[in-house]
Amino acid sequence: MKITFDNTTIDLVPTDKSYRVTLGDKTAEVEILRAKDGQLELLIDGKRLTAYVSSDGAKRWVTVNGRTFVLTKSSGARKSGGGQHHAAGELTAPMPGQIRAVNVREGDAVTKGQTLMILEAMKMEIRIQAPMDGVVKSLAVKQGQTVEREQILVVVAGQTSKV
Amino acid sequence: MKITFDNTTIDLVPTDKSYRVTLGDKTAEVEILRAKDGQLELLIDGKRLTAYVSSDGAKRWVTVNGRTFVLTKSSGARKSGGGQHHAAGELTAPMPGQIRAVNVREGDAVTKGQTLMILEAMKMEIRIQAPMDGVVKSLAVKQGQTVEREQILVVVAGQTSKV
Amino acid sequence: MFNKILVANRGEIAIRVMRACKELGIKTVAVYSDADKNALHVQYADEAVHIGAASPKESYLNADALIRAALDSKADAVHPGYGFLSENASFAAAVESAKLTFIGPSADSIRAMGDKAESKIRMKKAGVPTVPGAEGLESFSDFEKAADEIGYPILVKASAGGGGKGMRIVWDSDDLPEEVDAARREALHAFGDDRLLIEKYVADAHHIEFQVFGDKHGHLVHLFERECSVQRRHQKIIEETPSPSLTPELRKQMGEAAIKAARAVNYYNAGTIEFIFDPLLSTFYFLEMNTRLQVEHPITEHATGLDLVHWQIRIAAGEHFPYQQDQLSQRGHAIECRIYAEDPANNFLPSTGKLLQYIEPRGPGIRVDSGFRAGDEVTHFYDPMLAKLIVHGESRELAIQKMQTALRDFVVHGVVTNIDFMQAVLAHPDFADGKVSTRWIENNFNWTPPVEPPFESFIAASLADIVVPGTKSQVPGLNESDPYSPWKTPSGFRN
Amino acid sequence: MFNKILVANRGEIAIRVMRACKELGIKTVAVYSDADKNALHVQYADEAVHIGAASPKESYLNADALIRAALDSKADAVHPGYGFLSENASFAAAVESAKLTFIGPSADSIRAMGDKAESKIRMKKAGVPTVPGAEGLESFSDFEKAADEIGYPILVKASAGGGGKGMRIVWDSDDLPEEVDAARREALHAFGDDRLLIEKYVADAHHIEFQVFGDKHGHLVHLFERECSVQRRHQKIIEETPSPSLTPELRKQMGEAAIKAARAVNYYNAGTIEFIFDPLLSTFYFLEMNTRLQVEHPITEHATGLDLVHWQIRIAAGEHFPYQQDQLSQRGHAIECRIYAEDPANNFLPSTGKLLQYIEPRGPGIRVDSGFRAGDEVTHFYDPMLAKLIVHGESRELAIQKMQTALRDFVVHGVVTNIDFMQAVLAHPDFADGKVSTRWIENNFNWTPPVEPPFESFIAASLADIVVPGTKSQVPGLNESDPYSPWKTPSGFRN
Repeated sequence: MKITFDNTTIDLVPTDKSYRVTLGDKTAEVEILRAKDGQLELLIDGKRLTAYVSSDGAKRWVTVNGRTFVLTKSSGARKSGGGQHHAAGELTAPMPGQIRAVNVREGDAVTKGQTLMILEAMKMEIRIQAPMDGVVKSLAVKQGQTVEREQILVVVAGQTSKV
Repeated sequence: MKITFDNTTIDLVPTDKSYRVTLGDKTAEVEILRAKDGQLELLIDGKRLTAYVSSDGAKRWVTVNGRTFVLTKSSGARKSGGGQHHAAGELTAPMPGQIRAVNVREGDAVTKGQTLMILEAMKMEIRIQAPMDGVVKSLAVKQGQTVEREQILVVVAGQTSKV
Repeated sequence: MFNKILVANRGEIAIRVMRACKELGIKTVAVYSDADKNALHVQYADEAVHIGAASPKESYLNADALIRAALDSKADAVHPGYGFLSENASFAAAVESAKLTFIGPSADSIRAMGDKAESKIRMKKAGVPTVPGAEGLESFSDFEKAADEIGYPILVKASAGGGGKGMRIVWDSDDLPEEVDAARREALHAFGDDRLLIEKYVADAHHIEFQVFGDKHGHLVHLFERECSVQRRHQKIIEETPSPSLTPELRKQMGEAAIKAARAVNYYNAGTIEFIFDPLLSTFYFLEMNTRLQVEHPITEHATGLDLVHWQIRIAAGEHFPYQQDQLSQRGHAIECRIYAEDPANNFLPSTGKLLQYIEPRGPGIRVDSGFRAGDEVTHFYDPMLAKLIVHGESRELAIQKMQTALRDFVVHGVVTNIDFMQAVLAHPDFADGKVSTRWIENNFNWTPPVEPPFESFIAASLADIVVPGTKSQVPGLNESDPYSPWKTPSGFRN
Repeated sequence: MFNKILVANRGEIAIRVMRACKELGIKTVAVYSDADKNALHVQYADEAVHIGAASPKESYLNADALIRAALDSKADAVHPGYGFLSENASFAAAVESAKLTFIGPSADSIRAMGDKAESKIRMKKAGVPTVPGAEGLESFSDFEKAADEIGYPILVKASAGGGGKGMRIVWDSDDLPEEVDAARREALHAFGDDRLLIEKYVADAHHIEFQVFGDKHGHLVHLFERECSVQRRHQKIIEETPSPSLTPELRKQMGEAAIKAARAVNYYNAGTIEFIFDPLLSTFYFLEMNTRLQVEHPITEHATGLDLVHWQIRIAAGEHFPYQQDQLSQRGHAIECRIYAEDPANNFLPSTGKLLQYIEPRGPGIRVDSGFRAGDEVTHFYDPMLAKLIVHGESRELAIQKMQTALRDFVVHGVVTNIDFMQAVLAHPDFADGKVSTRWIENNFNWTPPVEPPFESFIAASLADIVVPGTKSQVPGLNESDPYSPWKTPSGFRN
């Protein structure tokens, strides 16, 4: 069977007492020694590995050898979550918080790096900056408004689309 | 509803947002703040208590205020487990192990405290001693035999029944 | 001694203080906001009082609610922890007015040191070296003039501030207006006070602070230094003691200056004198005093063998601090890493979410102070510090190795953390050489997370998706893309 | 330094040793029996080798299998831990013959000290005070005669022994035959050697031992004492340092005697000289030497600031031990409680079962060395010690308070433990006064568990039966005696 994470497809073939796992030109024989409470004890080509795996929608948090990675499952019944797939120029809130200040109006010309608005979250001020030279196409929030993570704040149209 | 542990019956009456719990002449209003992973956060007459509860057949392991108790549920669908309900004179293995030595034969007269056999478990020798003066009524095991916890080893008949 | 202490804080420090109380046989009262109903610090207390909404202003910064909670629960003392109202002189005064004991210094000491401008003037008078700068600035032209006199780069700081909030480095006069405005807003929001001061910015400076400890009978000592130069966004992330920068002679001079500074404000209880240290010139300047327990106090506890929170409580109850300066010594080497829910690859922005897994490292010489457990929610309401990982070893080299091992054993899923980033800092030759200055991360450290996750991570993720947990692996029917969801099994009572 | 170390042990000590290896950058190999396939020490290692059946004789006592495992896995050294083959001279010799390094003393040192009779003769020669007794006894009449000469009560001990196994107190000549037979059998079974010796039994004796440490270049120091007088069935359950019984003068004398004893057998690596201490006369006698790491080594680590396992490894690799005697000192007070799966109300019989819940205490100054986690099975194959709970405080009084707090936070369900018993010992005035001798529990301490569980325990048990876990309480339909079994929910992957 095949499982895809982040455009990388893993092929699992059950063998006698283990799995043959293939990723591109890499192949390993993997035996599962134990699977409990989000922990997997694996024997990968005879070498022991403790892996920690958690699931959060399509996301998989995986810790191996002391390092943690987030993989996103892209096959299967589940839809991929909200994610980062926004059009260029759509600026979203990197975290939940409150809009402290809005420095631009719709139609304003802006330059790359210009602070468009300030989001306050966890007692810090975070600048929302223009990703390119362009024009403020739409403002989705106003000062004082509370926003969720990934909520669209402002759309900047690049200069090429400024006709 | 009523629940009985070890011959003690607890009466639970659901009230508005809590339970009225009665045991004999003691009554408490108990609110459950949280119940997760074998831990209960309770508000007992307004006082917080963290209790840890585990279930093992009819047994309940309960830790409150740093002390652990084992209660046995005696009502309900479950049968009470193996338990300690042996006739007087029935000597059982206090733990799993192996019989190292048997010092008596059936029919032998024995005196209280006499070592009848020696059980070896966890690298220790444990004496199985006569609980009273009497006669060895039956020997259930022999030397070298492996025994389970609570397995009957030997039955001693008291002198009064020696007719 | 006190019968009952209310801890006017949350998270790891509330638990740390309550542990000390339990050991001293003192009952504890927790306070909690709407967001913290099920928090670990609430569970850990003997009693808990709800004090308001999730927003700090309506709960942990609400002095009236805190004092009412203390009176209602018949506590006889209040421990403020760090942050929140811990350095608020009015709160300390209000606690004492309510006939409760404030476990910390006097309101006067807090007031004297809390205003960065006033404290600098006092320190100069007391003969403690201070950084060249200007206080009491009003109009924007005042700022401009003072900055030009001192010379760029300069530092704009909140007079009332601390912890990097409301602090900005200004490299060029063009940036001054925006940065002054931003600092003012942050200062107003964080401390309710928008006064600012400016200072010469010392490049490649080390941050070295001294712990001081005094009782109410005039006895005052220092408990040696902490080197806190590993910082991001002006906030410490790694602290250690002893400092690799100090000679015994410098340690002695700075310790004496620290005591002089504390004595100038009649200080008692635990406090910290922060110095800017210039390693090229071996000079040091008074930066500010933190009139409370410090986040990084555990490394001092390991180095000196003293329990600072025990002594805070005992001193507040009027006990004498029994050790003379020459009876105190440092032993071994201690390091603390602050484990934050933040994304180092994305400008250290805080990360929020539910802790899907949370496994702390264990072992000899490893201490973890934390207020979280698996299943808890990391919210945007409060500081994103998940835990303090503290290690103690015979030498600096062994302590670093122990920290590296401990970080490998720390598993956090559900929020992004700085654990991998910490590993990269600890493995850097500059850190090994003790050459890290406060702007080193910003200027000298180019960290990027690995582009391609290793094969093992894909193996684990894919197998986890098809294995029934708690059993040996079973091959599921083929062609089913998602045959079962082991992840969705409710985690129930253990059996 | 070594590349890879095989740890020829299991449980907490295997994990303790592997942690030290990881910190020193050394790969680790675990060994395991059939019963330990999923044990924590196996999970903790870089590699693991199956060595045989559950019975110790067929696995952890199987020298050939262990050495084969070390060679097959290309380890270059073997750490024996404590127990099992750690004091077996033939094993040490076989390890070295296989061109592997034995992390411990030389086989000759082990042999000289391993035989209790021979070692006593050596110690007498070296001028170390020993207990009056007799060795080399053969026939039963030899025993009878020697015992009559020494005078009852006497102690029958296995020559090859240690840890209380094969040891019997004989109060009266009538009991001598049965006790000698029992000791012989136990000795034969535990050590494969049934030789016995007898000794004068010192009443009200304290057990005080000194840690010694030497390198392969002839440098030998002591790391101060451990008081281990709280014993049941001749086995230590609480250890502490410093000893409340010793004056500085006695500490110096005993430390010098310990070094003399170790030097007499050309000792290197970690070892422990056990003394019997008579508090009335302030006299001490050499009892035996344990030629390995001791169970209770952590309290010495806290008191001295040294990591004994690190140094065992470094010394085995040929490093010099860098500290002179006058550079070593004790700081604070450390206590260890051995948490056993045993029933103090039933003659301390071991308790076996599955750990339904297992929650270790945490906090500053608390260390837990353990090899178990929730869900693990405690079997009858191995020692029933679940964990070592170690605390470190500024003073003895504070350390006791910390231990009491930590014990309250230790939750173990599924096996009966000695936790409540430990609390009772720690709360006893004799313990507070440092007056506990090795037979105190047997003679002076009458502990019974509470007859009636408290109301709260019934409340918790009954509510747990009717509540759906993970939710707020819901009242189930009445008259159902057991509406659902929350306990039977499988504990799956977290979500």
